[in-house]
Amino acid sequence: MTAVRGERVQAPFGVRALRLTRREEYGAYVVLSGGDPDGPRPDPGQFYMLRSSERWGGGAGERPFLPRAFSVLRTGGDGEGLELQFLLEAVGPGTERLCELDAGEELSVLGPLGRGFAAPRPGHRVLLVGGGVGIAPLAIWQDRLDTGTTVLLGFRDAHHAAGAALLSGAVVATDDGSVGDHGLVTDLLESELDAGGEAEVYACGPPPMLEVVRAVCAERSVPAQLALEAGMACGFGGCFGCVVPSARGLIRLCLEGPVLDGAECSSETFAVAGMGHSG
Amino acid sequence: MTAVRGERVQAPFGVRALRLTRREEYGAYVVLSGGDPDGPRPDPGQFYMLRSSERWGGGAGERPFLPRAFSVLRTGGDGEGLELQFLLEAVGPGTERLCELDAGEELSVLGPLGRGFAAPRPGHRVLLVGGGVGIAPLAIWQDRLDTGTTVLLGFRDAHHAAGAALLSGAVVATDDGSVGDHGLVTDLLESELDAGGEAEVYACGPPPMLEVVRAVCAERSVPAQLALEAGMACGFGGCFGCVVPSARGLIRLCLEGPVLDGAECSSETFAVAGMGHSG
Amino acid sequence: MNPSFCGLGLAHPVINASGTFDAIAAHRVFGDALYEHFPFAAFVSKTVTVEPRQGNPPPRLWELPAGLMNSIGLPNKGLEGYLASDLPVLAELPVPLIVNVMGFTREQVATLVGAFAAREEVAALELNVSCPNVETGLIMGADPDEVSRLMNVVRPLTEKPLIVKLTPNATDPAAVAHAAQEAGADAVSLINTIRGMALRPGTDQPWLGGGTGGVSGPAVRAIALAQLVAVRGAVGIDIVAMGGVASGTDALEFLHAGAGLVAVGTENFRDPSAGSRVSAELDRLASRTPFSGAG
Amino acid sequence: MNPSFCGLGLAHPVINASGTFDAIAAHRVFGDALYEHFPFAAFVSKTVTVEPRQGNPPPRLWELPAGLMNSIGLPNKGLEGYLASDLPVLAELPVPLIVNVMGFTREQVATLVGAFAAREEVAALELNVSCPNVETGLIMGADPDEVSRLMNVVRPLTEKPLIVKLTPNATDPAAVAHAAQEAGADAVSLINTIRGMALRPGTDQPWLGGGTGGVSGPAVRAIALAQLVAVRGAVGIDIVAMGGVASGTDALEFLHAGAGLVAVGTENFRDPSAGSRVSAELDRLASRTPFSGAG
Ligand SMILES: Cc1cc2nc3c(=O)[nH]c(=O)nc-3n(C[C@H](O)[C@H](O)[C@H](O)COP(=O)(O)OP(=O)(O)OC[C@H]3O[C@@H](n4cnc5c(N)ncnc54)[C@H](O)[C@@H]3O)c2cc1C
Ligand SMILES: Cc1cc2nc3c(=O)[nH]c(=O)nc-3n(C[C@H](O)[C@H](O)[C@H](O)COP(=O)(O)OP(=O)(O)OC[C@H]3O[C@@H](n4cnc5c(N)ncnc54)[C@H](O)[C@@H]3O)c2cc1C
Ligand SMILES: Cc1cc2nc3c(=O)[nH]c(=O)nc-3n(C[C@H](O)[C@H](O)[C@H](O)COP(=O)(O)O)c2cc1C
Ligand SMILES: Cc1cc2nc3c(=O)[nH]c(=O)nc-3n(C[C@H](O)[C@H](O)[C@H](O)COP(=O)(O)O)c2cc1C
Ligand code: FES
Ligand code: FES
Repeated sequence: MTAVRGERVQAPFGVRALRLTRREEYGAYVVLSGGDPDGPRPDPGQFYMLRSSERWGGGAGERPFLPRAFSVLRTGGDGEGLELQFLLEAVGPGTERLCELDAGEELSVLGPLGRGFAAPRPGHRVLLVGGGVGIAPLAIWQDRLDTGTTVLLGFRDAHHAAGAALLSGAVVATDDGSVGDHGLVTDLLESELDAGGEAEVYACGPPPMLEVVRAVCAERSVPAQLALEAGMACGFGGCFGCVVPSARGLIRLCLEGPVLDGAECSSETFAVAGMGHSG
Repeated sequence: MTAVRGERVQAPFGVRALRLTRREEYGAYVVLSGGDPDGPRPDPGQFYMLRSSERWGGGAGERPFLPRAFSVLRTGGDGEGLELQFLLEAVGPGTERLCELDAGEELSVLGPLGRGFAAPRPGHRVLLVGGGVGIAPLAIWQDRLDTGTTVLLGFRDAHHAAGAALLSGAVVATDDGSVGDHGLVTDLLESELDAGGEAEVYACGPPPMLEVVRAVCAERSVPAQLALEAGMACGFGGCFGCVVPSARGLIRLCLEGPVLDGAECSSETFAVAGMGHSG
Repeated sequence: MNPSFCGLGLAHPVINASGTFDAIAAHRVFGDALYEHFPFAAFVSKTVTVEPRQGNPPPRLWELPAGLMNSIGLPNKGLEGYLASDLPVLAELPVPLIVNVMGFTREQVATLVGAFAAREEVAALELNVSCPNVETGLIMGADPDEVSRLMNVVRPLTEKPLIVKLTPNATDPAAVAHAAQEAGADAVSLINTIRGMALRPGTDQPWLGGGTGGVSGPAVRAIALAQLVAVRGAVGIDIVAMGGVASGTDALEFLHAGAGLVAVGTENFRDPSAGSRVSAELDRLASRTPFSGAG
Repeated sequence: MNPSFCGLGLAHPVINASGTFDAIAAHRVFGDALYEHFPFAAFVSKTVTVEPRQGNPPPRLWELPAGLMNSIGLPNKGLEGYLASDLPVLAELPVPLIVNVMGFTREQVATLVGAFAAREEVAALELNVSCPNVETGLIMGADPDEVSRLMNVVRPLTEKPLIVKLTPNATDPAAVAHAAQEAGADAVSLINTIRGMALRPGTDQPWLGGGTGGVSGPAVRAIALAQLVAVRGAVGIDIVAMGGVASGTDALEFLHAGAGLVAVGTENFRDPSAGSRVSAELDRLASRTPFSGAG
């Protein structure tokens, strides 16, 4: 719990193999776990570029080709060396290939990459706000924080809401009302903030959700750290492909993010961030 | 055993699925078997274009992409509909992918294609001469023939010679002498032919072997039917890619072959035939 | 979708790319099922030249990542052979016939166009101009002036639709397309294959018997789309788009970019009925997406 | 293999392609391990222009079969910014520095070449001519005369090796290479990315913020090889070959075809240490195959 903005855990240079030890399903999501004996312990909010060591390609549209970015969900296995866990949702050829892997198969990984969450201001209540697969970096953050957290998670439906089990004490909202509150997680957030007390918000999810989180927090002068997504080719600043608009101009999200301060974002940021689903 | 040159068993139009029921290893070779309920019974010497239904691609050099040609090794399963068997050796990205498939997985197949072996002249002794993975079409031919056969097979070494178990009564030669005769299968052939009697030769194997078979038979006026290979993109006459020189000029091997009469071949034929290993 | 391409009244917007489907050979292999489930709304025949050609020496094929490189070298029976043996058979296909022709001089192209102008079995002509004019040394299809001069010679010879097939190996295919339109072309088609090469592994010698080859398949689709959009911006006439189409999604992208027809080439090699699949997928997509046609 | 490329005395023949590796960013991410295991025999920096550029609006990336399409749009700090912030850092790299520059007029290119001519940290210059000359409207690198005129202006400004980076979007890259050689270029490099496009799925709007993009990766390797062989036939000067190199086998093919150096681009995105792997594989292959060098 020592992350300070501006610092980062550096990655070993070059891709390394990660042997999968477990594959678990949580409703619509898959959790892949594997040993990373030579890797450093990542900061919460950092990510890895992943691909399968075998048959990365030959899927829909003759893809995937480039590695894909995934937040670290959780670390473990202090005894026998570092274990990394990732949370995946199959949305295209890359995630489909990764989701079909099983224990014993091998990933090629690069990371940890990017800059993760910064520690909360002392005395602030910590709110973790996640949407869909965006809950991933919140789990490791909850694990590492030595303060209590309020966890608000939004999902499409019950099948996806199964992912809520990955955090403890989560309050859930679903779009279809099948589990928890019928509505948006950002409505839950507004209520929580309006209940009073100094709070700090950590959020990850689809761009429209993050935009509401940003605006809601900005209105109330609540500090927010937002973990964004953008299409990435490399993850280490090499391609200049992952830029998003920020107060500092177009910045490479893989290098300056994926966690950005709400204050340096605007609605414009979220109009282009994301994997392109909604842009 | 009714094959007549010039006719062919026609293929259903379009690629169909073939669910694998078995995967067996014979030394260096893999035999894949699967049910083809909607396909016709192929002629010995005909071939199929195969690919995996999933993940055909993403191997070495970002290949394979096109389907690959394989002789039918043997048919079976009259009770519950047609079963097809193929014999494979992993030599590149396509065969590697196919060799890693297991029972339960699916092939996409087109066939039967090409023209197979013609019946032996009455009263002629039938010699089946195979080299390496080229033994495949000889097995189904031995199964279908109602005459006895003399089977001469050549292999690199003991690991490959395990394939000899796929035919009955095979006399084996290996390059390294580890199994059977130390030498070339074509030496065995010369001895057999010189032992006398009217013979008809059916051969399949690497181009240099086939060229010797052709020459040896031509010298002795022994009729020979040779099953050739060439790089193929389509297998049904669409691409004009698989041509080999013959007495009729450049002919599409997938359409006019893969079985050619020795008499229409020359050393030139075998200088370009094959998958390019030796060209 | 009821494509009005060049007034041919085609049943759907998917045809084959020249040289990637031999309907006569396929009939031998697949029998009458081919005619009953003919995958294309029109059939484009392989390039016909005035004289017979053997084509290039093998090897003629080299597989690429998501693509194919070929140096087939336009083997064909020549004009006379085509008229005598192929045309009568192709005339029996259940769809209109488009004949693709190529000449090494303008006179040769004129001979070919003149000969087919007289044949009512032929619905339209496609001019393959991806070869050098042996008189000027210029690739006909890479130079707008060459194309104008060619069209000036052949346009008067026929009222049948003339489709000029552009080469992608040019700095500015849109300028060539514009020249074709101005000189009276009814349509342009693109892309032909992109020049490529491979060496025999471990050597400095070319793999392909023809030295260089032409790249096709999904690997070239994004390049084809860029050229299609550039050409669409330069001409008002119909466009046949091709280059790596393997699915209805791919075909729809080309239609969205302004093509009137889409041709399937290399994908036929992976499945001879690919054309039917592509047009069925297109139908399904079109019923989902509002699509107003193009061209 | 001891490449004598332009007299730079490089340790091995593998460098990076411009714009595909940011050594300064990579040092932040990987720390000193980057310098200890630096993957390239020389470092080529991303294109520098006279004025600072933001680059194109996102999205800037589109994945292709075995390839990538980008519309990055040459973001950079401009000449002054580069000299002030980047050059001092890059000068500390364990390998020689090649600076890639681009101008929209000949004068701009001259400004850039002149500025770097004076800097001993810079071992060589690569001229990115894949952009239109705003004065003539012609893509500089697609026209032999444009390249001659450009070289006539900049050649006198420096004795450092000048490498002209050819565009593949030209009818005849070999003619452009020849013009570059005749006007005093020390080397040419090829290929830059091939023009491509993708539409936002289900729409008729471009996906990329820049409209069109450039295709790179294994999908273009066969096309690169054909252009390399054509260029090798037209010039005697050194060649840096690139386009889809992902392995020692790929690199060896380019060397066999006459390249003096090979650059790794897109493959860096799949693994930042790809350059080291390629050069190690090349070593192993070269010790197996008799190879006499080239160029
Ligand atoms: C820092 C970061 C952390 C992430 N963490 C997680 C995580 O923990 N768990 C998780 O599941 N996901 C995570 N993601 C998202 C994940 O990286 C994407 O879902 C994944 O890259 C999608 O790849 P794909 O091949 O499955 O889908 P793609 O096909 O790449 O589709 C993704 C979207 O891209 C667009 N697209 C379609 N075709 C193409 C094309 N040819 N080229 C480019 N774009 C195209 C479409 O809009 C599509 O909806 C994270 C992303 C980032 C940047
Ligand atoms: C009619 C027929 C019947 C056959 N029957 C059988 C059979 O029963 N069993 C069997 O195992 N095999 C059989 N084959 C051979 C089989 O089709 C080939 O082994 C297979 O196509 C190889 O594919 P690959 O991807 O594994 O290897 P490839 O990489 O395609 O390699 C094969 C050879 O092609 C060359 N090559 C390398 N790269 C390329 C490239 N990019 N493009 C093109 N060529 C390249 C090389 O010389 C290489 O050695 C048959 C072939 C034919 C034509
Ligand atoms: C094996 C092969 C043969 C071809 N022959 C011809 C031809 O004879 N005439 C022609 O105009 N185009 C020919 N082409 C080009 C195709 O018609 C088409 O323009 C190109 O392949 C791009 O489409 P695709 O990517 O769908 O294959 C040929 C292409 C291939 C792959
Ligand atoms: C993301 C990206 C950015 C690039 N930026 C530049 C650039 O700034 N200047 C340049 O001359 N070439 C640039 N290129 C082209 C590469 O240097 C190279 O010519 C091309 O990518 C082909 O090589 P590859 O297939 O190995 O990537 C860029 C390529 C990519 C993929
Ligand atoms: S993903 Fe390449 S610079 Fe960020
Ligand atoms: S493999 Fe295509 S014509 Fe024979």
